[in-house]
Amino acid sequence: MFYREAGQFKATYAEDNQIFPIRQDRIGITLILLLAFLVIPLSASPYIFSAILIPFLIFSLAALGLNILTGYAGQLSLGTAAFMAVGAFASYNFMLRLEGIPVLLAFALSGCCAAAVGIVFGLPSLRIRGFYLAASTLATQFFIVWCLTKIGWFTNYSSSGVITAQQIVIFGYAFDTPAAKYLFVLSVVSIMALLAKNMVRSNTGRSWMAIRDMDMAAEVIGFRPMRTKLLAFAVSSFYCGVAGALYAYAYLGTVEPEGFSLEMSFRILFMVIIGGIGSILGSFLGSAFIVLLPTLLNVLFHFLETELHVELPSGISSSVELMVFGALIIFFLIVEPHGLARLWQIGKEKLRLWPFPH
Amino acid sequence: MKVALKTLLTVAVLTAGSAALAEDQFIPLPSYRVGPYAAGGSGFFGGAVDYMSLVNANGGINGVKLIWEECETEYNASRGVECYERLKSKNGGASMVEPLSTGIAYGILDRVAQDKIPMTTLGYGRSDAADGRVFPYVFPLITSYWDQAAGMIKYLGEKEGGLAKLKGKKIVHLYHDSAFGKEPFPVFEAYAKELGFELIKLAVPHPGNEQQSQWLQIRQAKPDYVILWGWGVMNPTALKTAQRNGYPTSKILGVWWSGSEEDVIPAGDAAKGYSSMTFNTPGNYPLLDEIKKKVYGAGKGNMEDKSRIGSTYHMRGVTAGILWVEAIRKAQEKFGKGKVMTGEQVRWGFENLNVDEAKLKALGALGMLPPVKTTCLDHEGSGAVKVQQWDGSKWKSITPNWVVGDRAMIRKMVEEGAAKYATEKKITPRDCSKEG
Amino acid sequence: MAQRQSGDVILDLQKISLHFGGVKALTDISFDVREHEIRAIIGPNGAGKSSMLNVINGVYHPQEGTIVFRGKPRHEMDTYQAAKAGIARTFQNIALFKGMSVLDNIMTGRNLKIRSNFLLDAIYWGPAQREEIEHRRKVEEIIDFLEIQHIRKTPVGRLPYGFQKRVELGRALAAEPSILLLDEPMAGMNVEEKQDMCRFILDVNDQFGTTIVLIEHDMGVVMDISDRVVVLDYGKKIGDGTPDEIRNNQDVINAYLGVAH
Amino acid sequence: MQFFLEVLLGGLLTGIMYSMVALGFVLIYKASGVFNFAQGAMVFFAALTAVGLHDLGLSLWLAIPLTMLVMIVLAMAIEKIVLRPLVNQPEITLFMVTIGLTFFIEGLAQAIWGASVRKLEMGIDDVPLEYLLDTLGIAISQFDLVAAGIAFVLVAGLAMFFSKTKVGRALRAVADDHQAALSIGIPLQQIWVIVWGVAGFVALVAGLLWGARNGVQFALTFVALKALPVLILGGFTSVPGAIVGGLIIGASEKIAEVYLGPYVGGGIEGWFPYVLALLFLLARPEGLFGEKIIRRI
Repeated sequence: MFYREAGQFKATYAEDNQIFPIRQDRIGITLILLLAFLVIPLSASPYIFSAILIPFLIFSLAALGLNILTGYAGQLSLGTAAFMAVGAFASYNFMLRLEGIPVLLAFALSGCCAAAVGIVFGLPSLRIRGFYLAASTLATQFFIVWCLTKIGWFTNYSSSGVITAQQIVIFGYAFDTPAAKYLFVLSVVSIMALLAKNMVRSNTGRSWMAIRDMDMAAEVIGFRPMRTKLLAFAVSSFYCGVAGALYAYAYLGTVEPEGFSLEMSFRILFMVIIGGIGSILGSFLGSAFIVLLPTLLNVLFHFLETELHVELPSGISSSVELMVFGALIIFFLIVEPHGLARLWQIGKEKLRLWPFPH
Repeated sequence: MKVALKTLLTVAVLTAGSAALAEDQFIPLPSYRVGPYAAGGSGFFGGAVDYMSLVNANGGINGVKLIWEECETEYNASRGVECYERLKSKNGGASMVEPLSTGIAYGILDRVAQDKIPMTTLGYGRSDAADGRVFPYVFPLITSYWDQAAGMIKYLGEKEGGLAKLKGKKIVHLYHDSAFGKEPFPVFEAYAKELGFELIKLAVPHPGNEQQSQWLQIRQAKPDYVILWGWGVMNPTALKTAQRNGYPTSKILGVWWSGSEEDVIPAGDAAKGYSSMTFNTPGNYPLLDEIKKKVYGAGKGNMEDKSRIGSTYHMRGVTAGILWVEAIRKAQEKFGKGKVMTGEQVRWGFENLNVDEAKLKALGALGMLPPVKTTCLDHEGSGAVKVQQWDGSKWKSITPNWVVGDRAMIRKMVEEGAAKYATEKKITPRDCSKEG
Repeated sequence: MAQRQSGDVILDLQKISLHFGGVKALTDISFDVREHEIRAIIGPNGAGKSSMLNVINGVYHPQEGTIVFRGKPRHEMDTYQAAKAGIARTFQNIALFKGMSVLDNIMTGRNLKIRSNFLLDAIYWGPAQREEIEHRRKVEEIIDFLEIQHIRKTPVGRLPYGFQKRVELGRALAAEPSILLLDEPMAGMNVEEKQDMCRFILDVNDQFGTTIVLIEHDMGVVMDISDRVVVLDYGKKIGDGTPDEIRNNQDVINAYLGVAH
Repeated sequence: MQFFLEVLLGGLLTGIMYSMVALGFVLIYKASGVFNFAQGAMVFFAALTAVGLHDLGLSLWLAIPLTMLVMIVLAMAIEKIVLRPLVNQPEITLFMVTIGLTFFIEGLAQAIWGASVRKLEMGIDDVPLEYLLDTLGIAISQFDLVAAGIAFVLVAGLAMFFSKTKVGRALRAVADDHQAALSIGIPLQQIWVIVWGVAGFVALVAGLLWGARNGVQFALTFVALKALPVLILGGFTSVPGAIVGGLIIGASEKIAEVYLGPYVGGGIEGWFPYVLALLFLLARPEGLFGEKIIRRI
């Protein structure tokens, strides 16, 4: 009834090529942005900012990065956390060693470092495919963490092998409260999501999807597989690198190389798959799902114990949480193998017709 | 996005759900009871909970009861931060926090200072955080890695009949290849130079379930001692691999993360005669009997497996509980007996802790842990360690007295490290002469 | 079909041999293609027809032989160079990009004409958008030409077979090729669909002057629309000439036409 | 030379331990095209169940068949609940579902048996063979030799199973061509249960051997990480590949750690096998035993 596009005519190709061609979607996204930029900063608690929203946004960005590589360009990677580590440690060193470098420039440069590393480790993708490539990207994961642990220069010879992020200061304003950090992260993530959306809806994105769907045909049409794949690795790693920098600077503050573990790479991969392969929106949905689910389960179990007095022996509840988490992943994949984004899309199509299904 | 917001609201509502009870002293427990390190997490937090239950059973701290809430972190930094943020303002506010995880401790290092909640890191984390001027809210109580490393060398020296006898000896540092394993490098290097022994550093990649190559190298080098700086599965694997390569277990000395029952039991006979560092003297104490009687007797015990009461991790948890409670008690002495203390007040308590032998005796824990006396300058408060040996069924102390390394040297390193951190973070250290 | 005006030789294949390990796919094959003509390659299954196309646009690299393209001899083609030089093609088993819409699929065909790079694409507003719209216009012309306006936003995976073949032709046409290689464009189609496809092929040939190299099993179609036919059997050439000549070639009749097909 | 020999032999014996884990991956991938990430969790679950039953007072000879039964039930449950609804889904979805399975199995194992570390005594001493030590000065563990023997029997048994039994031949048919297998009347579901059951058996054997070595604990799940480079090298579908790949990875990572490690700070075993496998694949994308891939269009 309310979600109708009837009567909305596109007079130009520009209008037809919009990100959100349907008016209701445009209104929706505007409302969400208003909510995110104006309402939430004024109303949410520090807990919501620093424990929920900031990690949600940062992981969304990382998932977006991986989605570019895996979802759009079809190259399965298990080394996402390593690229995040490169971003985090690179920005630390830029800030440390280049006196007075603007934070955003440092982040951009660290993204470029991650992109360079991504290109190097993307080279095997030219000859190796599928799970072989995925397993090979583990080389990235282990090698980079090893390097960051072994080479003292990266951590400024800190005896603990950790780096402590400097303050985020832009034009003299220090982003040090949870709300300020949230706004900073939100701005970076929104802009980068927009840029990603632009890339995937133009020729760059088409080149990635062509390689993903049918690499031989793409080559015959004139896409160069090497350039296309490496570009996907570079852009993806750039996104992951910036996400890693944000992870260190706006979220944890102090990070150790081991923090960027294989487990984290897997979490990000879940986000992409659960959210929706090849979907920008899916990266956000997946991140919300994976970041929030354990917390929700934890709160729920605590609620069961304290309010409903369901006595579980200590340790059992943690194990059951883990089981429920696994079961839910399985459940979602069975219900909708194409992820939450597809569920959302189906829901919209239903809404379009509602209440007259024919 | 909408889904996310809805879920957010649900979390917010559920979190705000439990009413804040300001008459209880709240301690959040970001614990881990599943995953690769579950054995340590369940033992340590179990011990702390048991001790707090005992304190409550005995009427609390001057009448103030302790309450706590656990939150599963799975030893994961991101989840730990969420737990900390969720719990920190519950029930009238957290009075302190102890994550028992290096990653989480780093993740909340800045936050605790901002939230004015003291954090204890018993036997792990940044060694240089012992400098209370730069890290006012962090308390690596009893001993840090550096003090422990110094204690190890001291012990090995004594075993040889004096530190000077270490000259020309060969010592292998077999370490978990991570920030944790590299932490003692500066101490060992300094000692190697000073005492003239040869230090061979061998890295074991995480998780350490395969060490044939390292032990072949050890077999080749024939060192006088092997220092095992391990974690989790790396420990039993090291002991087993030592045995299969014919290296005598008696020459292996472990860090305290390599010295729990969980580390040696899987290795079976291969662990017999192996010794490790600890900051508890293994054995039975009146306090543990009291816990068994009053807590487990009332069906409130936290350990599922009762045989683990008094085990290394459990005792370490009880030790943590003692220090937490004493810090709160100390704070009450200054800020008002029978009142609930704020995080800031508890911080003062931690900084002016004085758990001497008389106190420990009164608690029924004399000898279980070294006396701890902290100051504004020294957040560690002790630096004393013991060496224990596994006899095939239990740990036995093999050093009658507490072992203390070269504290002056360590202190110098602590101050250097802290000063470097202060410059990087642009922190002005406190002036301790003005603290009261 | 009336004799069309054919031009100079644009592509000349000389003594091409191709083998995979011990399996010989093509043996010593030579034939040429003239500008503006419709050149058919026929032969029984496994005769090496698709391999021939793959050699022409550089998917396979022959072990022996020379390919003279626009007067320039080379040992092998390279896919990118071939595409750049204006060789476009369709595939026997449809090779569309399944996850993309019809519109996007055809847009990919224009990729070599798009000058924008990923940075401009990321910013979008400005040069990238202008280019996008300009090429969209061209693509819409092709969509009109192929009469697939109503499905332009549909993911190709959901389309029926006949339409998929048509979209694939559209993608090849979007490159504005000088030579179009069609690998069984009418396989699996019903009579009506075949008629449509024939019409499109002839129109392309007429309107744009595109040279067409075509593999087809339907003899009626081949004889009707092609100017010259080359016949392969077991990787060898057994006939070459106008449809009439081929019809009367005894070797071809023996090897191929003699068999009911 | 003697030291080199020691390193090499130690590496080869370790490699066999890797192969045991890799084998489980290969069996499932070969027959169902599923890259089963949960294999590590299955190793953990199987070993923990066997030891848990043993600790309850059952003899090991009773606990092991009982565990096998549990693994078969698990295989049936996985087929019915997880795999059947996902037939014909892309490989990556199936892969992800096995990651969900990993969490579930890990949680299940710990919910039933608790998180404590357990010891497993198989009655084989893990000490160097004195004869070799005395005569050649080479330390080779007796346990490792027994493990290698068990691995050999296991592989031989599997080979027999695949070539001599009807079910085994059916499995091979499925591996070669799903359609063909269906057309000769082999129910796919049944095949999947069998193959997951066999993989469960392999997981049990691997779990017992690794558990006897390092203790039965959560870290058993990590041995899967050691199996992945073996798979890259040997191929996901080749049983001999898993064995030879394991030997190569085991030997080369030890040699690299001992001879190369000291120059770069050590601890390179974590990534070296992956890089090695990667370089090998770059040179030969079809892997050790794979056929040359001809890209067709």
